[in-house]
Amino acid sequence: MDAPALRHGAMFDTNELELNMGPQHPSTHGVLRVVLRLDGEKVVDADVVIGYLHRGIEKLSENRNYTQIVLLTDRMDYVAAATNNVGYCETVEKLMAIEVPRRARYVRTIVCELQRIASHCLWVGTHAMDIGAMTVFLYAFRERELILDLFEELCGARLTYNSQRIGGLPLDIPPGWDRKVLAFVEVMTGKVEEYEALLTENRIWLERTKGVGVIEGPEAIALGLSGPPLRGSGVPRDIRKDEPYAAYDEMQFEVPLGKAGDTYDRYVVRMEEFRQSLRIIRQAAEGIPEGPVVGKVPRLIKPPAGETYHAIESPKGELGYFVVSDGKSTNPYRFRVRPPSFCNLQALRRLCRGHLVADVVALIGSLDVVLGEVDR
Amino acid sequence: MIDTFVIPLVKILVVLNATLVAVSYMVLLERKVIAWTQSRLGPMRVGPYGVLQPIADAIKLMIKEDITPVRADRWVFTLAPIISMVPALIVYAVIPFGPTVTIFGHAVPLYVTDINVGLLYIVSVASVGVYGIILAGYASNSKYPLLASLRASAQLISYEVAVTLTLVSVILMAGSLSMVSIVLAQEQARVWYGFVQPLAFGIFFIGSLAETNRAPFDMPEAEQELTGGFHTEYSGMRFALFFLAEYANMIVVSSVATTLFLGGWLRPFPNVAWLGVLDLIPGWIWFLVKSFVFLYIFIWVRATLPRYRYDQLMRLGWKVLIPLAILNLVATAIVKVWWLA
Amino acid sequence: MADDPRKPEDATPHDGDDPGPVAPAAPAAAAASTPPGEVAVPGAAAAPASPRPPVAPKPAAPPPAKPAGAVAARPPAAPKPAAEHPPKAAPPSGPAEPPPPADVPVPAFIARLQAAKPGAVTLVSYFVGDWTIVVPVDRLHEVAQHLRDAPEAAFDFCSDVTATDWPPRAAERFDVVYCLYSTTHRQRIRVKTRAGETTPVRSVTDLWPAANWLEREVFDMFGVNFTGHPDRRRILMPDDWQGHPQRKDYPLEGPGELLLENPQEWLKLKQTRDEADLE
Amino acid sequence: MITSTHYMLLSAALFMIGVIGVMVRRNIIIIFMAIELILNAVNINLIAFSHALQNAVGQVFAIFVIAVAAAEAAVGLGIILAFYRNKETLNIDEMNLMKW
Amino acid sequence: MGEAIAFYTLAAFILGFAVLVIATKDTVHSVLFLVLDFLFVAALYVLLEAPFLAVIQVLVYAGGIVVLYLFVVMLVNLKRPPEAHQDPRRRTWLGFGLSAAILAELAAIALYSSAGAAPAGPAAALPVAGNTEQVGWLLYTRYLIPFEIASMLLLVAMIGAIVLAKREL
Repeated sequence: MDAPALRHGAMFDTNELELNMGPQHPSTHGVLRVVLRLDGEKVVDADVVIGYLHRGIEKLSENRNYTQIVLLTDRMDYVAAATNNVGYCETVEKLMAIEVPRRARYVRTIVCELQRIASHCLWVGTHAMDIGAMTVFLYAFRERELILDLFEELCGARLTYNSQRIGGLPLDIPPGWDRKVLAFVEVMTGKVEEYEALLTENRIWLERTKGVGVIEGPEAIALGLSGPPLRGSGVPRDIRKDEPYAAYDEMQFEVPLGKAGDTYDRYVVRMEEFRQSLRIIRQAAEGIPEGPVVGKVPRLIKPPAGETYHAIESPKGELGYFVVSDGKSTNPYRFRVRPPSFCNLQALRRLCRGHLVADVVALIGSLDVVLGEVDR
Repeated sequence: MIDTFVIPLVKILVVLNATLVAVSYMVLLERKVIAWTQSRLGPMRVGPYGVLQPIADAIKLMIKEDITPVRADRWVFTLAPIISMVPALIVYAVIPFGPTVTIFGHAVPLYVTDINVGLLYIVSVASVGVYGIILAGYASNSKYPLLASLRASAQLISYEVAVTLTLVSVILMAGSLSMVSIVLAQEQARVWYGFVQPLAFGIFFIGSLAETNRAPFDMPEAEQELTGGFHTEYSGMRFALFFLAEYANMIVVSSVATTLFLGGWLRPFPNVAWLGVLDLIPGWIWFLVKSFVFLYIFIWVRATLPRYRYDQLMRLGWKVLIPLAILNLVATAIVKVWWLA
Repeated sequence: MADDPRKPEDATPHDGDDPGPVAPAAPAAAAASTPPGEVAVPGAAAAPASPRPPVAPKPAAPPPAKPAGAVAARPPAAPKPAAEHPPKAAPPSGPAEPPPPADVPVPAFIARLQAAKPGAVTLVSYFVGDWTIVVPVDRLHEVAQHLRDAPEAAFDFCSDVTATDWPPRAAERFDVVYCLYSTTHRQRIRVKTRAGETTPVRSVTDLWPAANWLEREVFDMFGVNFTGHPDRRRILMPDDWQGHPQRKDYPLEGPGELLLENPQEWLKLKQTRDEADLE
Repeated sequence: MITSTHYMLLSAALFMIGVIGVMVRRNIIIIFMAIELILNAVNINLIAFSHALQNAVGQVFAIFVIAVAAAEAAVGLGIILAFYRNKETLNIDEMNLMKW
Repeated sequence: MGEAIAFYTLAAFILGFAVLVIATKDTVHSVLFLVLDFLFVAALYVLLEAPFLAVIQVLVYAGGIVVLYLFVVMLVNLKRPPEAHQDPRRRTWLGFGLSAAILAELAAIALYSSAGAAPAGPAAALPVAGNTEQVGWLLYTRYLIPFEIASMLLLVAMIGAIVLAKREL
């Protein structure tokens, strides 16, 4: 038996091991499959496979009229459904140049910020759970329940809200709803301190997140990151400030920025966003004006021929809608959604090179992706 | 006749059954305590306040189908849980629950036996426990459990070194290996070694957390990364054995810690005279209270702390705990020699 | 009352005398794959992964004298055994790109771009506040490079890459749309280019890595032929999927009724096609 | 009555089994284990005579034997790993090259 | 009487497992038998009133060295057993023959030496009682130098093992 070719340095059984993470995996937040090529414990390459939750929302919407599409947008980012509704309705209002009354814009701001808090609650719960801290998950979901109750009162549903209409709101807010929102804000401010007490100075948490998945500003922009992952790298990009929509131009709030662009900074940015959202909600709920909640909208919505792209700041990042209308039919000719999770997830391959398997789990958590939005 | 055969037999029976009951109720205690920290109730359905839950779990695991993966090494597959459970139980032979007590005229020492290599006996039996994990990973004949079992055993062995070094510094203080004489030395010195050797106590606590694969060091069973760790392929009674072995080890570690650092059956603050009233409570109750406190901290740590990554865990073991333990040992030796001179 | 989506407003009842030649003569490969008794639906024909040459004869060109409003040569909507589909209204032949009104000044970077690259910008359009420029396919990469690097443009954030399908414009069927944003100047622009099913469109992934997945999705959904893309695979649909779902002529129900009615036969058929590929 | 000759015979038998193992088997790991058996046989003898002569010197040397066995096992297994890395086999007959 | 029964059962187990160690085909099973063998040897030491050695045997041998073997066996999970191919030059009978010769020689030494050798007198009484204490006392007084040499040996072995097994230093 001749000696096999002397493979210099090739370890006996740790040539590149391929590990399939998902699509059925506890920490991939939905049906996401990551094919990891490992050299020993280090990740050499991570090929992200998506498409398991593709329902063809864009193709479906070309066969529905403008009012029915609001339902479809609920099912994309099901963690922050109301934000999708607001985004879509604003795009069509921009297309038809409809002026939305101030009261509706205030309610929309409150709804968007409540959704941001609910989404961040779910994020901090699952992210901490992936890294081992079980308790934060329960606390975060206790608070999220409060928000779901508020939405149940506003639009009767807890997950798929269908909370907006083109031109404003379907119904005025129930009496006393804004006082309930203010009560929620009082409760929530204390609770954010609770999460931070458990995690922010926790040595093990720091060791698991500091320096993991570092990405600088320019590269983050080039990779198309948006929202907290982009601001975690220090890029001051927030559509609520740059291209204010709803009633954000009348709100005072800061945009938290990270420094090193690692998982810890993304964590700190989102925790700070909790507080900023509460601040916005307090201002909006206190200053909500009287007046109608629906603008002048023709009974049959048929936008003029033309196309537009309108983006809003969803909890995950820049959520953009590109609607093309042919001016003749009540269905959009082309309906395209730019999902933030889709572009943020693309960075996973670059981020987890050279890290360990345990870090990949932390990175997926820190990018905060929702597969309903990625696959559409 | 009675003293030589009947009493030891009764003691053995009592200790074994008490341990098995304690282990199953440890499971319930853990679920309840973690539930309370997470502002929820924990198991409430079986029996009043979920008290009968362990029995329900035991029955469930017994009834469940016991699957052996195809082409798995059948013998080794069955042997592994037994190997991991047995050491945890036989360690109780040397743990002193209380001083010698006279019942119905017979002097009954409240420990099964007292051999003069007591502490070494515990450490060596614990080191044999590693086989259970390695063989479980090997016998399940699939990639993930193999990886998980290698990592788990590497973690166990490296933390065993740190724990043994802390035990040596306690032996240095007590001057003997036998557990009973260690407690007597603490009684005679009228101080708990936990106060005299705080560093050793801390290292022992962290090391024992890692040794029992718990809390921040539960890498091997980390469901999030490798799917389920070394007992993925186990189900039914065999899985129950593994599950109970982990809790039995936890109780073993806490009773050893109580004996070495918290003064066994001594009442708190033995040096404070006017606390004499505490003596009314018999010694073994003190022992149980102290180990319960230690167990409670185990569970509390699990509820709050996130998990270390595997390389950080090994780095902490080798580069932090072992040097500190050696330092502590040398310091104790110097103090002892200087004290004697 | 919300209008029933299926019955468009001014649909003249379909009188069956469909002027456009139905395309029965699908190529041999398609025939082998076309389940017997099922009229080949061109979009679902066995288009191998690589963009096949336009084998299925399209209606050559819309008859020159398109009667105003009359049903033009719409795509051969083959009569479906399922519920009879009333023909959709005549699809518009191209996007509405209104020229910029006089009072709105052309932004500096567009003027500078037109100066720097004469003839690169064929059309500038302004609608509800969005600026759009149309660029020929071969000069797309050059314009994109300029927009990213020019200091006054500095479009460093590629928001979105998508496409719109205008079947009547057979040769330049797709409108590939690049939505760019500049994080420094906080301004947006949409660069559009016309491309047919096979015209090579140079990928901009080297300029913006963000475009990698976005272009993969456009390729997956429309079949636009991106060249120079690092790994051009399908992203949402299964790798061996036939056809490009978001094309207008791709039926909403998917690859035809065979899969829904008797999946076994569809599977058998798929096996035969896989074996055919293997040899 | 169990005298030290009984123990000597036991350790001799164990020693024999070890030698047979070394000579007959080809798998190098089994050979290493056989060597461990031989060392154990030596230990039994040491401790048997230490017990017979009521002198703890035998046990001290038994500890040294265990220390040496540990060192030998560590380095030996290191060599086995290095060898397996290049030759993909553990058959002792193929270890006939001094340098590969 | 009890001691004889204990001795013979332990001896039977030890020899039985030793034979199994070198006889089984599956390497992991032979490692397991080795562990059991060492545990019974430890029991034998308890019989010989050497509890310290028994515990050291379990701790170092069974808990340490054999775990190393198990690690190597698992890491090297052999696809095909090494004995698969017969090497003509290898003759097992030569092995048995040599072992028989060694046995004969051992028997000879046992017969002659026991007659003449005068057992050495009992050692000087040590100031400490108890097995562990005596071993400790001797180890750190009369046999200090060999103790230091042994620790040096272990250090060298540790470094050697690391250098051999580590891929890139």
